[in-house]
Amino acid sequence: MEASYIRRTKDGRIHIKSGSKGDQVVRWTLIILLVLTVVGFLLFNYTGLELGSAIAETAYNLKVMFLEPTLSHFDLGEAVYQVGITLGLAFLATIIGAIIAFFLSLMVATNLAPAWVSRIIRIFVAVIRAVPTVLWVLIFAISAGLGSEAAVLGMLFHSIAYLVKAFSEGFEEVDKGIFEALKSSGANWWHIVRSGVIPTTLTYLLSWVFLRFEINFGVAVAMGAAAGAGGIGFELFMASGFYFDLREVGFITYSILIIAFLLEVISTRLKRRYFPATSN
Amino acid sequence: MSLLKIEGLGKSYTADKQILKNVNFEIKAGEFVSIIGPSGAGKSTMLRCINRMVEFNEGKIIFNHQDVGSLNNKELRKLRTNIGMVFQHYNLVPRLTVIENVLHGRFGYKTTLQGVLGRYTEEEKERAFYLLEKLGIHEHAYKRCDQLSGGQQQRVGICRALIQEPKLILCDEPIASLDPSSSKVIMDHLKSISTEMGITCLVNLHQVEVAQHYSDHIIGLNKGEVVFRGEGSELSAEQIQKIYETNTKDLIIE
Amino acid sequence: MSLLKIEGLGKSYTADKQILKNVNFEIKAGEFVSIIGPSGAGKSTMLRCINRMVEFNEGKIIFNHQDVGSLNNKELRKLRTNIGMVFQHYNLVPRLTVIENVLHGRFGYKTTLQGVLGRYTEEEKERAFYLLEKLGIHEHAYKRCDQLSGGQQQRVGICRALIQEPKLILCDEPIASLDPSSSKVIMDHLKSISTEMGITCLVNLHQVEVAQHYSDHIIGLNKGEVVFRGEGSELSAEQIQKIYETNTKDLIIE
Amino acid sequence: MNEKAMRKSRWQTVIFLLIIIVLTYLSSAITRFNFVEGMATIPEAIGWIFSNLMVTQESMDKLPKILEKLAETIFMSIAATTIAAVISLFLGLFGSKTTKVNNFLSVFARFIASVSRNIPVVAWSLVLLLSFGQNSVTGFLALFIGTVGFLTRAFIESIDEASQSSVEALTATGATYLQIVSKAVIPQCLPQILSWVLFMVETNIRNATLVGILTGTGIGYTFDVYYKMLNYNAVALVTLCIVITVIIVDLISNYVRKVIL
Amino acid sequence: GGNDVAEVDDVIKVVWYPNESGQDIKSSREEIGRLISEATGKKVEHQLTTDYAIAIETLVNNNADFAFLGSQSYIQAQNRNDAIRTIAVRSGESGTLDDAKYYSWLAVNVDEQDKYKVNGEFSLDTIANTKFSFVSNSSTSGFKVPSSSIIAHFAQQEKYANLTEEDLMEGGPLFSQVLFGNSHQGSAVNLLTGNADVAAFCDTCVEDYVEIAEGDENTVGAVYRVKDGAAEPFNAIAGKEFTLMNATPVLNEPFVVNMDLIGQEDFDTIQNLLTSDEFANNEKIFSPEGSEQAALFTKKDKERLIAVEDEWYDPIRELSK
Ligand SMILES: Nc1ncnc2c1ncn2[C@@H]1O[C@H](COP(=O)(O)OP(=O)(O)OP(=O)(O)O)[C@@H](O)[C@H]1O
Ligand SMILES: Nc1ncnc2c1ncn2[C@@H]1O[C@H](COP(=O)(O)OP(=O)(O)OP(=O)(O)O)[C@@H](O)[C@H]1O
Ligand SMILES: [Mg+2]
Ligand SMILES: [Mg+2]
Repeated sequence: MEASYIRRTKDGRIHIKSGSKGDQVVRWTLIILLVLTVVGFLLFNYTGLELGSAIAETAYNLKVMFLEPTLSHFDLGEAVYQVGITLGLAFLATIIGAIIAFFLSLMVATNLAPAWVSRIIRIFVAVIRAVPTVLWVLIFAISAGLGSEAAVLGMLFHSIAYLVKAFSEGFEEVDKGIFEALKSSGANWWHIVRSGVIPTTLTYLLSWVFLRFEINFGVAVAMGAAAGAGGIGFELFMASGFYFDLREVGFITYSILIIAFLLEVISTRLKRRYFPATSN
Repeated sequence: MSLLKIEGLGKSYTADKQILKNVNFEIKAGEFVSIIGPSGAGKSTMLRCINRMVEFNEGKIIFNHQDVGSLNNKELRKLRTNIGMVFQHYNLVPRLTVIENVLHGRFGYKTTLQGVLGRYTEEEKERAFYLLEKLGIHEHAYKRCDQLSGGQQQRVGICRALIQEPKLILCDEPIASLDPSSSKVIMDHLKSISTEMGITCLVNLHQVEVAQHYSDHIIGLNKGEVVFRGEGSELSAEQIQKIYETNTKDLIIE
Repeated sequence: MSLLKIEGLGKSYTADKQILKNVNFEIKAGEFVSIIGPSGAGKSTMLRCINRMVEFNEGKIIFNHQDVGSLNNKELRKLRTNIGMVFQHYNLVPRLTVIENVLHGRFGYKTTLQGVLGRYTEEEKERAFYLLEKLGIHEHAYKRCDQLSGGQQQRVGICRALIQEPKLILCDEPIASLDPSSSKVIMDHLKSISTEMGITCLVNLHQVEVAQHYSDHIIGLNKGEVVFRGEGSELSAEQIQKIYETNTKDLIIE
Repeated sequence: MNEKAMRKSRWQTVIFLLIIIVLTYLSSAITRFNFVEGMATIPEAIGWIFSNLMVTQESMDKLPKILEKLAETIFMSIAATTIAAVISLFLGLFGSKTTKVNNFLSVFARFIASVSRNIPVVAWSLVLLLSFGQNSVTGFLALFIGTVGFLTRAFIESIDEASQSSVEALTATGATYLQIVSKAVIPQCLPQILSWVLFMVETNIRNATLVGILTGTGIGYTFDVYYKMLNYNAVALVTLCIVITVIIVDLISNYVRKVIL
Repeated sequence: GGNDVAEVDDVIKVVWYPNESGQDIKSSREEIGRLISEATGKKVEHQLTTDYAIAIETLVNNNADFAFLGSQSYIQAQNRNDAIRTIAVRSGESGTLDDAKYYSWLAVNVDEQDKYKVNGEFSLDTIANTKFSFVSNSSTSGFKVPSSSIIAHFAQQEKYANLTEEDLMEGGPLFSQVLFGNSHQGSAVNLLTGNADVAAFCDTCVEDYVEIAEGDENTVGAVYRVKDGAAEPFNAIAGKEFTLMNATPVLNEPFVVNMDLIGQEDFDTIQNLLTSDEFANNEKIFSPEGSEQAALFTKKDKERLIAVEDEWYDPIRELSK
């Protein structure tokens, strides 16, 4: 007698997968990604590519960069100063972005704002995020002139968009009960934000801000240079594009790497020390 | 003198389902009243209509001579200040200290700016400590709330309601998440609030015996309708069955 | 005939603390043996030494005439195939179906490639369904494990151990996360495994009464030493006190 | 905590705020940033956008060419992400505490992740351009390297999170390493992994603009060409295409994430 | 576009192109700034950028007063804002406008030169379907000049009658692949490493790295060799040789100002300054030949700055039509 709960294929073999929608979607996503990858490789434009020599040359270039770093067009003090500028740009974009994103995300979180306001800002933010940072920088370089204002404002938009998404998700996870309790004691919206929302999400918000700072440092390398605000990216651009000085590129890369490592280490340390419960 | 009067109250969240139907009752100042009923009967909804955390559709609620339904925003905040609320899951802000959570009860008396800056007067702080001491948790005053046990958290919740200096306290299953001994502590405190401080208590409960033991009056709710109204001793097995639509035997298991 | 023989077993994770000290006991084929003892006594470590999930430092473990300590990698896999394991938190792969989780028990019999491709024979699948039916959860066979209740998940865990066709099943607190009624179901199943299928069971337990009720023998562990070895009925209040280093009265509360 | 401790924590907050303010001041000083001036130009910037960044009929003629380049970019991003994901999966397995093979590989995996993520994509693009020249492969590689770094870190976290418990259970059944990885670890992390991959596809399409500008490939190159010709109408059209693509990819990945998580 | 409120203020903002943004000529930039500041009594701020478009837009949108631009960029800027005017231009060795020019080259590798000859003469016809390297599409001598001569040449052939500048920016109808070196050096390296078959770049931009090996400078058929010990990026290809298949004279780059911001009075002051003898003899700006000190310009003979009218650039304007 065949028990009805066993599912079999046509040729009588027993299924072991549930075949749920989730499984199907996973499978199809994987298949589509693979197919597109293969198609991509077939369609690529390979003109001028000589893989063998290119790899050898890259290896040689990397060797020169990383094993013989030197400074020839500026000195160490200047390098530190330029790194400082890049850090400063990243910091300003992050901190201003975080403040603006905080207020915007109060208007985006569905438990704090009316649905229509939330939706409008969400769309707005999605569009802002999709516009390349270079274009933002260009726009502000044109209207504000060359300098740190253009760089910071250009980077600001993506920082805001990124943080609004992260912050509002954090806000939405705040326990409904807290809202209810505060409301029922006669608190108004600002009271609830101040005493309910901020304390429960602060560490979460801060850890996202740290992360964004790390990202912004990378962005500031490229954007500081384009916007005429200087920074280590300017030196990198000059070294590689104008002097073709790979050794200097190597030195600059090292200095960027060191800062990036430091930021990573500091932020994990801080998180572990002050915000042990950030894993929500 | 009735503090709270409910007349023909009706509420539905969606068009197809009426949660509360023509509810009528009155509560006198200083009374301890329990609402019992099966899950989904509308107990929580009932409570939340009283301080308009939920807007009701029909009928009238008169609290302290005020028509609750007709209040504007500002009056509503004032009303909520007069009505404390205690929750099953305490609903404290977990990362803040006990004392801060208690002081949240004062928001109704503050302007936005005072609240946002966290300005509390010394009297308010003294009062908070007094209440914490009264409920026996003053030594935890500077602990973060998430470091307390359930029973302790609930006492913080009660302090937060009391510091509002309310005329009425609404409790939505205050002991459902607690073990038996903590439950007793909490119920005793609530009872003493009504007897000693003269504050009216309206409490949703699941346990019939607890309701019978503590209440001056019991209201039995079933499918949004009041099916019983009387003293605990008047509650017969049949009536329990009417409220819960099930056998008394099956019920008392717990 | 002893299936498992432990001689002078010693284990320490760190140099400064000896977790197991000179443990000696023997288990006969088909026996149901419980290990009881306070938290941190080394019960879990004990169990994990037997199938070398944890490497022990001293002594000897003889399982089925094999010296467990001296096995190479391949023989170790074979050994583990012969020993099923059931965990407190079931340790299922949550996103996979029940039947897949059960079939994971066959990996010991497969080459790496067969396992990675998920090639199971029809007999194995039939057997899996047979076991699921025996434990009364066949109707959930195609559900994802995380959709089951704790008791149901534990039964899947037992099926996974059984499909290994083991000689011995090690259970690390199999009922510690379950409610009383599910616990009973699980313990009854484990008992019937040993009586009906003749598979030896070695079970870590927290509840003394449960151990007494189900076991042929009980081993009492304290601070890594065996302080009791005998039948459940032989376990006196003093001996319990010796094992748990605390008053029987305080203990039975639960 | 007593009252003293509470004061201390209040002090910590004050000090934290002070540090932020000092850092902000230092940053403004070193970069000569003027907040008020900067903010004051925003309206003008918006005005500029509306008077210059408009898609005109003339620029629409360039649409077929733009779409062709856009397709190249999309394929480039997907290919870079997929290949990177495969490599990162191995690095992730080596790097995770739960599934590490040995300490050397674990350190190695984390090192690779850190270096390839922290060297800015600008630097990679420039180096690769020098030897690979101006073609899709250069763009692909520049995206690929950054993606490996990011995904490895994300995968390590996902695999660490996937409960150790099922790994333990399968070890106890006598399963081999590969069996455990393929049947316990991967099924559990797959939704997380997939969600990261989709996120990365979207990010890469966005990054492809910058990488394209630097390496002269894909839509970024088209953007750069029009941009350098000061043909802002065409720039607007390119941007619009990128925006629409990113939003569509975002919607798709949101849907997939919702279904599988 | 542009600022609504363009007015003369007491700061003169100078924007420098990427080519002149290097650390090595910092002293030249500062010196020019210092002199302008002294002459006008206004503060001078320098702005450096790595982006050509941003540099032009800054000037066009009244965010910079003064710039040193390529002639093509100057025309582009002036098309967008009439207030952009030339103020001075560097003369040739003669000290006059007559030789105020440099050369845009089309170069091929010496070993392969025969491929580009028809009947022993270099012919542009042969560059169809080759890999071509430009400098960047905003470069005058590295893109604008060569592309217009190429288009003019091929326009006579039916197949390429509709060739546009844009077509030359990507591999397409004419070239099998188009590369951009992003600098003149880069374009030259593209050629010498074999990444490109034909490359466009300018004479002065690579003069530090190459020496004449055969023939007369700036004439078709002249062969140049990379100097031994040439600095990067030529270090790995020392000794390689290329030959010119085309050399077109290009007008020197102008200093330009935004009249809306600078006002006639300062314009005159600055023009007097720039064209003065002291300026031409300032070694921080014109470094004497053979000097170690790098500067914006090198002085071989009588080079100086000369006032110039906008019309002087009409030949380049013609190219843009
Ligand atoms: N916000 C809401 N929107 C729609 N329906 C709701 C909402 N809140 C509650 N309900 C419905 O109203 C009914 C009564 O809910 P209520 O929470 O008042 O019952 P209760 O008596 O408190 O039950 P319990 O004992 O489970 O807390 C339920 O059927 C519930 O599904
Ligand atoms: N991997 C490990 N590394 C170091 N110490 C460990 C490790 N696992 C367990 N221990 C220590 O070994 C001792 C015994 O642990 P074990 O888990 O065996 O006790 P147990 O009797 O199972 O306790 P419980 O009832 O809490 O499960 C404990 O002190 C524990 O801290
Ligand atoms: Mg309720
Ligand atoms: Mg244990």
